[in-house]
Amino acid sequence: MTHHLLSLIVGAPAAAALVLFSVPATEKLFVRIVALTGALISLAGSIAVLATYNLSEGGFQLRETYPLVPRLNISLSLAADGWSVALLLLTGLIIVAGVLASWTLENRQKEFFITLLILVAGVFGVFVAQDLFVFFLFYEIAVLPMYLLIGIWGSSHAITEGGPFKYIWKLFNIGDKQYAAMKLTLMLLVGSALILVGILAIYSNGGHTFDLFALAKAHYPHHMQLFAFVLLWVGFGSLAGVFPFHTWSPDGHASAPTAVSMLHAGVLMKLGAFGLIRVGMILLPDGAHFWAPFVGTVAVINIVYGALAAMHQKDFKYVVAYSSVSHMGVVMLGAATLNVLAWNGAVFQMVAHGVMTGLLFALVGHVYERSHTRDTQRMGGFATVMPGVATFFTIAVLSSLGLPGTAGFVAEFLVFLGAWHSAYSWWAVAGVVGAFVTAVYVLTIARRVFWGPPDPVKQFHELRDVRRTEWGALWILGAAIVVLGFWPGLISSHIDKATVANLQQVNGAAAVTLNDSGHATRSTVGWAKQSDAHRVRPSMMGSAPLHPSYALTRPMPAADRCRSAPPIQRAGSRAPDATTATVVMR
Amino acid sequence: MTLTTCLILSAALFSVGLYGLLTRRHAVGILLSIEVMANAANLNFVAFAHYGGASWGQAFALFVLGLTVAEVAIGLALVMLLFRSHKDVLVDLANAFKH
Amino acid sequence: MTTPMWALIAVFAPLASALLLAVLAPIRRRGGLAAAVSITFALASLVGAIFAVIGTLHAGGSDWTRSWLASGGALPLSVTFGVHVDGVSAPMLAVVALVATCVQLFSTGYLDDESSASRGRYFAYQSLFLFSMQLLVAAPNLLQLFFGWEIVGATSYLLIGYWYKKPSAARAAVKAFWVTKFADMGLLIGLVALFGFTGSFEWTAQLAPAAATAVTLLFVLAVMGKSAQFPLHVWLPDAMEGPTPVSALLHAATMVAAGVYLVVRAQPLFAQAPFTQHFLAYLGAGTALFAALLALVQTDLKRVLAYSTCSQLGYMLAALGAGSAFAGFFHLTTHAFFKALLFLAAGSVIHAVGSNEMSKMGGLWKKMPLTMLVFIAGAFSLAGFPGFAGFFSKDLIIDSLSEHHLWAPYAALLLGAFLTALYMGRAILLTFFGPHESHEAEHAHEPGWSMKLPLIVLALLSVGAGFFGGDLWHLASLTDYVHGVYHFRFGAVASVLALSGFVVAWVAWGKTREEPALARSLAAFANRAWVDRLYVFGYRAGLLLVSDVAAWIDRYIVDALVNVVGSFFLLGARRARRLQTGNVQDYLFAMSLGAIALAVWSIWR
Amino acid sequence: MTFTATMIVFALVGALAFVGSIFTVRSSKLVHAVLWLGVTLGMTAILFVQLGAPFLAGIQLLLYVGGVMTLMIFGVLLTKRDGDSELKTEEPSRERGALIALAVFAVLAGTIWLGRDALQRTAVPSLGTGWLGTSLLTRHLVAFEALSALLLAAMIGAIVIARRRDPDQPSEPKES
Repeated sequence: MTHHLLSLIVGAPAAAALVLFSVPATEKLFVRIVALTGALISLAGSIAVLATYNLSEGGFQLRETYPLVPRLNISLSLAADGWSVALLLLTGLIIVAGVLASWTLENRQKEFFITLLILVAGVFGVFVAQDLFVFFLFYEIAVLPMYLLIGIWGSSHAITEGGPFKYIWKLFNIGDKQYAAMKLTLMLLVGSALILVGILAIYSNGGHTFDLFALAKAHYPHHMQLFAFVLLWVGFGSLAGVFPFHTWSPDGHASAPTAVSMLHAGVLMKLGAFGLIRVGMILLPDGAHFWAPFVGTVAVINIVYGALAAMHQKDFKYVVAYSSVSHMGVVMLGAATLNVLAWNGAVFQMVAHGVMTGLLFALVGHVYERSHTRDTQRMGGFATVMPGVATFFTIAVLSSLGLPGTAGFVAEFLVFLGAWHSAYSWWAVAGVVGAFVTAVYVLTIARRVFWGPPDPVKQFHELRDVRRTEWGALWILGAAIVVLGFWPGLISSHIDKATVANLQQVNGAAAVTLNDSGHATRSTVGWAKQSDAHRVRPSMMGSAPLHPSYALTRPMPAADRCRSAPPIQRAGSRAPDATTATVVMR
Repeated sequence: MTLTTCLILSAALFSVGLYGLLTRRHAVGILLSIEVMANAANLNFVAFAHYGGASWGQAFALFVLGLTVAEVAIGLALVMLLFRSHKDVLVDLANAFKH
Repeated sequence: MTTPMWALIAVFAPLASALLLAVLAPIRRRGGLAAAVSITFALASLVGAIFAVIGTLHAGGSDWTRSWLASGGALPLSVTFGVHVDGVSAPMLAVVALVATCVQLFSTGYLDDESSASRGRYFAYQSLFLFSMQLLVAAPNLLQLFFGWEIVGATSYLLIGYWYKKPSAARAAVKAFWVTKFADMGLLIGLVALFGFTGSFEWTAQLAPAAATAVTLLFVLAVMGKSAQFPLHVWLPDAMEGPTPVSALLHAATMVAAGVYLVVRAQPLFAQAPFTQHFLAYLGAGTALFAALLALVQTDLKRVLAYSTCSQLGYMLAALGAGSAFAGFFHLTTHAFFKALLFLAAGSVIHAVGSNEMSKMGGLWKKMPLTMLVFIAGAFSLAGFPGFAGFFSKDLIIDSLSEHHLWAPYAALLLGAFLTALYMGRAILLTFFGPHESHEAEHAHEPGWSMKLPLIVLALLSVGAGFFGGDLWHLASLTDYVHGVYHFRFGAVASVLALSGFVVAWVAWGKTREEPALARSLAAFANRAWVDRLYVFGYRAGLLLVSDVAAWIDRYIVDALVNVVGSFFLLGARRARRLQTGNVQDYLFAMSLGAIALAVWSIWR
Repeated sequence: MTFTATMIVFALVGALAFVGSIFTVRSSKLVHAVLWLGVTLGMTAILFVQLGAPFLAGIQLLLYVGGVMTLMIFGVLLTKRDGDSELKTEEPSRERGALIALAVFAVLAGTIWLGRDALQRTAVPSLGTGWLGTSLLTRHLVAFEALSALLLAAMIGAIVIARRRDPDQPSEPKES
């Protein structure tokens, strides 16, 4: 059974979709049960992967290979490493919760589930694909159904702007579901086109194979890497919501139906970040190093700017949508930092944000469904009528502002720790400020909608709390947030295993030398080199050298935290010729 | 009578058929033009079979004949349909794609 | 059972209760049952803590840690969680558990008007709070401390907003979270920097002087937020919107003291940063004086106590700034008892009168003699009346400042001691003496036993805890930063000042309830509003404006680019559409042209 | 270069075929055009005989001249409109058609001219009708069967398409 575990995970939703084709739409309960079964099989498979993955061995496991187009060296090759384990689990959780959350959907439920399940099969596929071509294929399968899902089942009741800009909103139909669906699809497809070019560049320079393992071993010309990395950054970045290619995201998420928002913000945006790391950074280390300062800075912009933009929103769904933009910035910041901690944090944030934003969208969708408005200024005191929703919203909000004890904290903290170790320590500070801004707006929105006196109009006094299956969705996601917050080791050791291996790939490929004073310098050109050579930290902060970064191949003194061990004394361990300034390593 | 002359003749027939295809307004006229073109192609097959030793040429010509017949059957049926809906068979009436 | 095991019970028993109440709705919805569960587990925590203290006395400090988060590679990270039991954490665990148990017991009476479902919610929050506070106290490293630190902040948010239907309560909850979260940025960045410099989260880490100063100053920012020091004290008075037992537990006795506890805990780090210590001394003394002045002019009984809390936390921090960790810690424990007592007594009064305003009280001594007695005991302790608990600890603080020749803070604290007595005297007189000022005050009566019992327990401790200073010293000296011997000197100056404070209060408010002119002008000047307004201005003109600009840019510049590109293609397509005539022969024409071109290209290329 | 009888026949027949095709595409009356097509097809049949494919020539005459032409005439007659009252459409441009046709011819002829050396071949003796029949049922069996399926499908399709709609059923909305 374990030999086909991954194809089971990928295949179950697709098979369920196939079964649904032949089920009459009038058999509503049966349709739902089939969809739920498909989702549950995937979730169970994901949990089985978590359980069977051999942590001490690491690397890619559960490998399956079926030749697809032998003449082009394309094969359907699946395998899972630590990252896949975590992300499969995330996707499993979200799809089950998503099916439960759309249990009572009225409009063409069968077709909805079919599209949703096909989409999710694509998502699962991306996370385990070991063949670049198949990777891209799954990627497209995951992206394309969005058009239908938003265009058919979406909602067009955005709170539009008044005043002088009303005209612009009307002109472009902003807030309309067709507009949102079209914008999302077009922007993502343009991104896909760029990715395709990047992938072809990799294919033709990497020995005409699509096998990721072989491609990782290949050596790519420096300038090709710089060029292709930009393509991949823009392409995958569009899906990851990177500024300034994020504008599809608020509109799309706001217009999408509940389950789709959950899945899209929760999982699909991660495909972008995951793709950028797995294809962009691991295959093109030179490009990654060269552009890292730029990518990281843009990510910081994402964090702060997304949070600020979210603060302004009056539309409930837009608030959550912009918060996704902000949180994906954390992922991208972690990715750009290119060290173990930050990458761990980035992947952890993918999971944490996925669960959290899934929960948020489920709740927002529920509130919208019941109250028929998205205008937060008309809401108030919903905690009285829907205490369950209010409670879970508070949990999600606390995770969103990075409260310890929730998954969000572990992720953000790891990213900040890693970012401090980069050449750009201010990234960490800016990230923390972004987290504070998040705290400001999420608490405002929680107070405006849920707490405070019940609305005076008495319009919302008849609203109902969540019921039956919807509880399932909330509990799954809420529990995941808290469990991962208190017990990050559940997946963090898996993530770490993969991160260390992958990072070795990235940093091993770029030449690293140790100079006389024991500090690493990198012999890459461009920004990276400049930053290494010239970015010098004034002695004010640390005449004690920094904690060695990943770039140092020298083994680190084991920072074993057992209490009997003496504290690490760094002040005395300085290299004799180190000046008062410390070269900051990236 | 050489292969070249056969081919030239065939090319001429083909071009004439093409001309008809582009200028006829009547649907049946278009079908006729197509027949001319198919016929030209057949001539090529047979000529090559005769000179080039492409022994399958005649078999192929036979298939083309069969195809043409099928095409005429379908084409005429379509013409009837067109006539029934438009009371005329000018092909530029059938431009529903434009709208 | 080893000492760490007892400490683990102290930490995790409340978690069990919180989980039970959170997950099992039937228990939670039955308010009385929820209270019973919560109090039982709080008692378990207390028992665990007491055994941990005993164990520490006998066998010294010990640890129990497990790996919590680890990552490998070239940047090793290894975070542990667990308990670190020593002379500071063990007594603190006991104090927290004791006060929490008292407060929870008190709450059962105080909240008997509430619906049982919402009482269940209350006790779930209380259990969660106790867990996180104990987690903070028992933390073996700064990261776990931060962990608990933030969760207590969140539970504080939940508990302040307990009566969320009151708009003021909902707003106060958010405000408290914002201010403390703003301050916590300091702790977070400090931790990140600490890890950057040392690769660990130990408070025993050795840093270069500049780095130590930077990191500790960042910590101080967080302390200012959590312990409500000027200018981040603004949230604490508003936090009084929560139920009074909450104020007693979180906003007086335990949570706000977490800032002080952090400094005590991280004493090895702070000792490396003299500048930070000086700053702390001046900050603490300044806040002590400033808040005491504000307490003097409040009309709301709880706000008097709230500002008094700010002031007393200032005392503790001043002591820590002077380098006397024990003085601060000692005052922390005694303060926990008497301030919880004062709040609970105030809660009993408020419960009876139905209002926080002292102008609605008066003459309650006849109706509520026990409450009056315990309130006076707490007030005397707070003012440092000789023999009461606060007297010992406060004297130690004032002494420590003079020892280190910090004369300006010293003077401020002496003046503060006088003011403390003054405002507490005022509060006692206005509340319990004079004529009844309202109908409710006339018909007030003593509360039931569930509320009386905690009052009595805490009153006994407020009176007597000072005599155990030597024992606490003995415990605390098990850590590596409390040195020397405990010597008690009778602080004559402070005692005289405290006594004169009460005398002046008697003179000023003994006969009349009118405010003296001086107090009125002070009130006009020092009304807290101006600091608040500054923050509101910063929020509106700073953050909100920037956010509006960001959203505007996003919609009308970044997004507009997308729309313009889209429109360009749309309009272009509208033109290109004319090529599609719908006429088959036109398409054929184009096809033929293409075929010819292809043929020509393939032949003559 | 000597003019043999074969060459003369070829020239005559070829010229007739060409003329026939011209009239097929140009004659204004469709019935005439059909008849001219018959001439072209018949002449091609003669060429087939000359090129050693008598069987094909027979088929050509039977199938085309016999079957297809009849069909065509039916088509023309059945779709005869009630006078050319509504000429609401434009006449396709003759010049455009001629241009394209000439261009195509130029390309084809040019190609043939360029490859004339390779085309210098002598005739090979015909393999005979028997061989053709054998190969149809052996080597080209799949294609042969496919063709028969195609013919069947075309027949059914033609019937379905041209079938008169049931008068009860509302005809699909005629929209432009």
